[in-house]
Amino acid sequence: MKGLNLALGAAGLAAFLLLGEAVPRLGLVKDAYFPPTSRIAGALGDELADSAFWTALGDTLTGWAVGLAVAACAGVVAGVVISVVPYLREATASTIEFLRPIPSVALIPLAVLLYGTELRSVLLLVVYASFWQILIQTLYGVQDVDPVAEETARSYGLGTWARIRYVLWPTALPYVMTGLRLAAAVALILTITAELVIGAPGLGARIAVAQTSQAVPDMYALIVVTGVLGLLINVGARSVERRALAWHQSVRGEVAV
Amino acid sequence: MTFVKGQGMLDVRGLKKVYEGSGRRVEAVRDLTFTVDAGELVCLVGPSGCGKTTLLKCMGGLLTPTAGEVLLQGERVTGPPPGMAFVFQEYGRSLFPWMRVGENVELPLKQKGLSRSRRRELVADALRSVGLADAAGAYPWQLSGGMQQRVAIARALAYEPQVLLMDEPFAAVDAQTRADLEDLVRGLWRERGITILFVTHDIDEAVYLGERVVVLSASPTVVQEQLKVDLPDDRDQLHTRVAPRFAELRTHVYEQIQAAKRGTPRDAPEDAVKTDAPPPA
Amino acid sequence: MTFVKGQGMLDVRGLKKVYEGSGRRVEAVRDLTFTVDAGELVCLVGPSGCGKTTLLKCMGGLLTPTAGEVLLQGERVTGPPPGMAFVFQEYGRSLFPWMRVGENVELPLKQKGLSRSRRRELVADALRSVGLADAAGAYPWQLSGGMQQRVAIARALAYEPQVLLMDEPFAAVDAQTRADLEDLVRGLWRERGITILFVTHDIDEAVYLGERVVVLSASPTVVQEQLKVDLPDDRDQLHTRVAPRFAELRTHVYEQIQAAKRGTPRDAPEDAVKTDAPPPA
Amino acid sequence: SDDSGSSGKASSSGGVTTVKLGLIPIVDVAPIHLGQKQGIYEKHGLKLTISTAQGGAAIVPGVVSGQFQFGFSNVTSLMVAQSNNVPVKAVVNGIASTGVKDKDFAALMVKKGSPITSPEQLEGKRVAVNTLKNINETAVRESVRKAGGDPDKVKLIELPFDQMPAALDQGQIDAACVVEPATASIRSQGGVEIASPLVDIAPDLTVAMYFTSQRYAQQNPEVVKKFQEATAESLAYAEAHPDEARAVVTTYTKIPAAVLEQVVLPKWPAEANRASIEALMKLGEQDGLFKTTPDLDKLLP
Amino acid sequence: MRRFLLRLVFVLTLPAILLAVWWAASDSSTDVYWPPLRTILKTFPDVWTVERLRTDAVPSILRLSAGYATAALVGVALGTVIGSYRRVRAVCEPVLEFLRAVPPPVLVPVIMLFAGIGHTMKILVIAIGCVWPILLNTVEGVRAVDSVMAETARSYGVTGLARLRHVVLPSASPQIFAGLRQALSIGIILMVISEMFAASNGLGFTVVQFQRGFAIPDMWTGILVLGLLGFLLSVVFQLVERRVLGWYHGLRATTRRSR
Ligand SMILES: Nc1ncnc2c1ncn2[C@@H]1O[C@H](COP(=O)(O)OP(=O)(O)OP(=O)(O)O)[C@@H](O)[C@H]1O
Ligand SMILES: Nc1ncnc2c1ncn2[C@@H]1O[C@H](COP(=O)(O)OP(=O)(O)OP(=O)(O)O)[C@@H](O)[C@H]1O
Ligand SMILES: [Mg+2]
Ligand SMILES: [Mg+2]
Repeated sequence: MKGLNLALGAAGLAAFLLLGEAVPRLGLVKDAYFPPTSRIAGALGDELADSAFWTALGDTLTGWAVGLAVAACAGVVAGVVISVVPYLREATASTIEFLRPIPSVALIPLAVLLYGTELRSVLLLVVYASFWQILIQTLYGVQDVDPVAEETARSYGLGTWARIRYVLWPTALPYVMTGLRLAAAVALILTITAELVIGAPGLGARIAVAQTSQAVPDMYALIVVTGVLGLLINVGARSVERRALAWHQSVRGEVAV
Repeated sequence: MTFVKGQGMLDVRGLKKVYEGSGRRVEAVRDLTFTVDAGELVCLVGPSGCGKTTLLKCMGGLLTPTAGEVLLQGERVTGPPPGMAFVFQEYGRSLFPWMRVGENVELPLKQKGLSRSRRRELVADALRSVGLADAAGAYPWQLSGGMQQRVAIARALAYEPQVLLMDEPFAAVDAQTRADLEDLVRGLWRERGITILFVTHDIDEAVYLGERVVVLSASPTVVQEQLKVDLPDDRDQLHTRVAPRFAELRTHVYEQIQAAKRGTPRDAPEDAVKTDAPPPA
Repeated sequence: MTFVKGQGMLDVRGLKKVYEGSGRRVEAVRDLTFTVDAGELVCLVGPSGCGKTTLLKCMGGLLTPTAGEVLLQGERVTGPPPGMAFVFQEYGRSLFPWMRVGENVELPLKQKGLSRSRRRELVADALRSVGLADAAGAYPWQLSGGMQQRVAIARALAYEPQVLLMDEPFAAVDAQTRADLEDLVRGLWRERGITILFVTHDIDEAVYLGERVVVLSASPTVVQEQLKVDLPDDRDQLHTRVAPRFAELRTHVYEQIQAAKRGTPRDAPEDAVKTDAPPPA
Repeated sequence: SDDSGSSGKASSSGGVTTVKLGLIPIVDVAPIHLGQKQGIYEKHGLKLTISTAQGGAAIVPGVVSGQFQFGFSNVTSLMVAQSNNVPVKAVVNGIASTGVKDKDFAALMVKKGSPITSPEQLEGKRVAVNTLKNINETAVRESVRKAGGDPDKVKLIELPFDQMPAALDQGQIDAACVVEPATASIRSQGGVEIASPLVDIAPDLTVAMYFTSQRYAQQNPEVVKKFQEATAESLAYAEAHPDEARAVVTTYTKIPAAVLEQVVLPKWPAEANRASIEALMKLGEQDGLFKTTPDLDKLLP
Repeated sequence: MRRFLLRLVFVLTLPAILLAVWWAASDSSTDVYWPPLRTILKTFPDVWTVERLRTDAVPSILRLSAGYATAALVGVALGTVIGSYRRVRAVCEPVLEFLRAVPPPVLVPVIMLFAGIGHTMKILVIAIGCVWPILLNTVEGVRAVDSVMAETARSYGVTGLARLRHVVLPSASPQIFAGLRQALSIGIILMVISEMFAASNGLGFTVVQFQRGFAIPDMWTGILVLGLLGFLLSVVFQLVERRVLGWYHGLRATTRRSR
């Protein structure tokens, strides 16, 4: 079962790579601007052999992980608190909706102003962007609690905390999981974008150098690396999800004979 | 009607509940007044949709009445009081799908702060008594409807409540299991002296189980009649059900419900509140 | 046992169903073989958790059997066949909360491609016959449990099926409504000549309604007995239920179920398949 | 707030002052890297920490808030900043145009086979510049104007340098104002240079400079002086050793060696050319770039 | 009326407090990048004239709408397919996850190769960024359709498009709406990013121009406008949601009302 899924996924990826090879080869775009997969693979090989690349990768992953962790904790806690405390949701709604769409690119001068090009300014942007993903999903998730389940918990005298832990949280978990997967990608995107624009060390800064140097295959090789990172992150998130949501319709439906 | 502080365990006084929303206004309960004494087992019957679930939820502090009040030992119920257990009609949705059966039963006990070993014991006992000792490790959605309903009952039993509110708890179980569970409930009630309010559609069950049967009218709901069940305290499935008095009582209740559905109460509800003596069969 | 092409409307042959997953393996149904003739009304009884719902779902093409097969008019059932309606035990979850009651009933008719006016008529008829003419505009979650169950029944009736599978359809409705609905089902059956398979826990109901009662054993499930109900075709709540033959039949079924629960079938199931004559009371 | 710069104060120990620089990873800043490699800064008691950024958006606020001590920016940007009361102070020359027509590091180019051969033909055409309302816009407009065209009729489109070769090749734009290494890239695709816009603004135009914040300049005049001297020396060294300059570029960019050989290096004079900057300012004012007239005396060293 | 006033109080209180704090904290600021709120508000009417709204806000909003609508359509359609078929999901997921992780600023050049530098490119950038939350939530929502409901539909022959329309999509709609909500603000962010490339008008373009041109108070007013735009769109969104998910909110409110 699991092996089959893996094979199917690999097949999908292979088809995608083939497409990448074919498009420039067929002359649909000039290969100088969109190099075929094989040339990107060559550049990727050069990258992998470069120790600076691995340092950059480490920097990026640090920024990503720390940012995501902070955003996830803050988002979940804020989401639950806002839903549970009466009237808080109504009171914060307008502010949340106002702050959420403020583009992180507009915050770049702010981040630099505060922290220069250090990790912290990357973190500021990463946390700001991914926090909302988790918050909104948590809000929707908590709202999804079945009224009968909620009444059951209340009738058995479960206090606020116990209700959160045993009823609210499991109900919201599928939503939070989706939020986490969304946020993981957003955090990665923002880490790289911030590095790219601010110049903090990491993969993004390397992409920026490749871009300004007209080193097209190198640039694509680095983009591929970010894509692969995203892929791996998703695989991790999926396996966590399968374990945490074994009871959920979406997971159990696949186990049943 | 004037309200005086009652002596009962549960006092329902002038209860009224109106649902409003999504373009519908339903007066589910118009004016209900009755008392459940401490240690009493009262059965509640009435036509479908007359407001039994609504009444039970108000008594359990899960719904705020539109008017009137519910008193538990003389104190007004505003939220779910401790020591009260509830078995929901929608058993399927009242079990948490993310917990195994054992955990579902255990959760309220954890909340009560019982020790681990005591909890284990209570859970195992309760599951055994509803015939589900094997199913502790299954998820609720892996069980049949009747089994799910029994899990919900086990959860209430394990909780060791003083007051037990049960909303059609045996609707989905087979006749034999039902008989066993009826005897289990009566047994627990006699043993522990708990107060039980039991909603059912089965008239025989109401008469067999209850010390008193409260018949509700069709919507807009009032108390149609209260009937004392003067059968001996020792009841068993074989003999009690064939006793002539049993037949009289069930026929009376049946007629009352039919009357309730037609909307022509045989006695005025206000009078019926005082009807304690067995009615003419 | 060899399989020959049956003459029945529904043929169940050597049906076996095993659930596996989340660390549990349950053999819900071991080996079931029986036939429902065209235009027959068969009642199915059996202990809670014995696999009635599982059996019905296999017959309705909703579950794939682990072994054996179900034939509908000689053709193997692989998915839900057209012209078959299903009333689910979990009535609350089988109604769509985003549709009003009327829309819930209407949806399958739309699917059938009926005209708007015909649909209106059928919906109104069906809702009226279950006593819910007023509730068409309400959402299912604004209704009481019994009302929800009646909506599910109305949906099946409006569908005008050839074959009707009902899984404890009256579990949540009160005695009076239940009696009315029983008569409604029998009336429709006689009028339209449809084939009905009816799961119930109420033995009286099974005997009152059915032409034949199939008793299932406890898990691992086989057919414990099949019993022909030799009551007159014209039945009514008052007279049929007090007939001596009725009492005999219900006592017999009761004993069978008790035997099933104890796991000691009185007759070997293979023999029972042929038992068509009324058993010794 | 006022003390936001405290966290990034240059630290000095044992007579060596560490300063942070915000640079763009392009050929232009090769002298700094070369000077660092040659130990010129060390000799002047400076230790450089170089951060790269993609543009002024990150460098200017960094310098103003004190996260960096020095940054690299083109002169128009500095003048725009100053006219908006952003307290910047140019300290030393950065790069200058080669001043040789058709042999500059910046060029106005069209695709191979394009009918356009002269800037005035760009009227009604789409021309890409890296940033609107900045030095390259001034330059393109001046080239068109000088060729007798009406610059207002040119449709300027903002596009990053690295996107211009592809956009030009696909016909999404009709001409592009590019700098190295994109210039080399377009040339290798057969693109044709129709003007040298920087040369058109003024001879020997000072294009970019190193700058600091006014506050830092006031508080640390001696560090600024050291930086000026060391940078001037580095510029002179790079100017004198173009091959070494080319070689050092590979250490902080990824420009392929083959391209790098073709790259036209900018001029690295040690002194800024004030006259050219005044010309640039006049043109900028004419094009409405500034809110208030920049005060060159205050801005320039 | 009273409920309306109460809502108004809820909507306004926190923003008012925050604005007051900002005003007080920034009032004596001399830092060019942190202008006093007073200055920003004073600049606001000068910058955001009707003319400017017409030339910048309108094209931006049109592009945003087009991109968002595309993303919603594609996200829900693709999400339904992927969520319904396990095999399809297995094949597509790696590729989608791969694409999802690529940052828009480096993706834009690639998109430009295929879609040029006009409106199509910008709409595409917005759509490509917005589609993920919608897609993911649709996939999860579709996967989580209640088993009893799914079986009911199946047994009544409600299949194919009818099943999709009457069962799968309504059942997944709460989660789909969570995704649509997420996508809305991401759309505004991408609108800004897309206008950093080859644009000559638009809100994002203007804000970035202000930033590059060191017109700092103007830039702050731009940020405020973007926030306001987000707020307005979310109000519209909520109105739509309340209509479409009326049943859902009614159902969930059963407990909330009873508290
Ligand atoms: N959440 C709700 N919103 C609106 N109306 C409701 C709601 N819940 C119940 N009602 C209405 O209130 C009335 C009484 O419902 P209730 O569930 O109390 O009946 P019941 O006596 O328990 O019926 P049953 O025996 O069928 O379970 C019904 O008419 C029902 O439609
Ligand atoms: N989805 C499932 N996964 C695993 N086991 C299941 C599942 N559904 C049912 N079972 C098991 O199969 C057996 C038969 O279940 P089924 O629902 O058919 O019983 P039933 O006869 O309908 O009982 P009831 O009268 O209580 O509704 C039970 O032991 C149950 O635990
Ligand atoms: Mg009820
Ligand atoms: Mg069942």
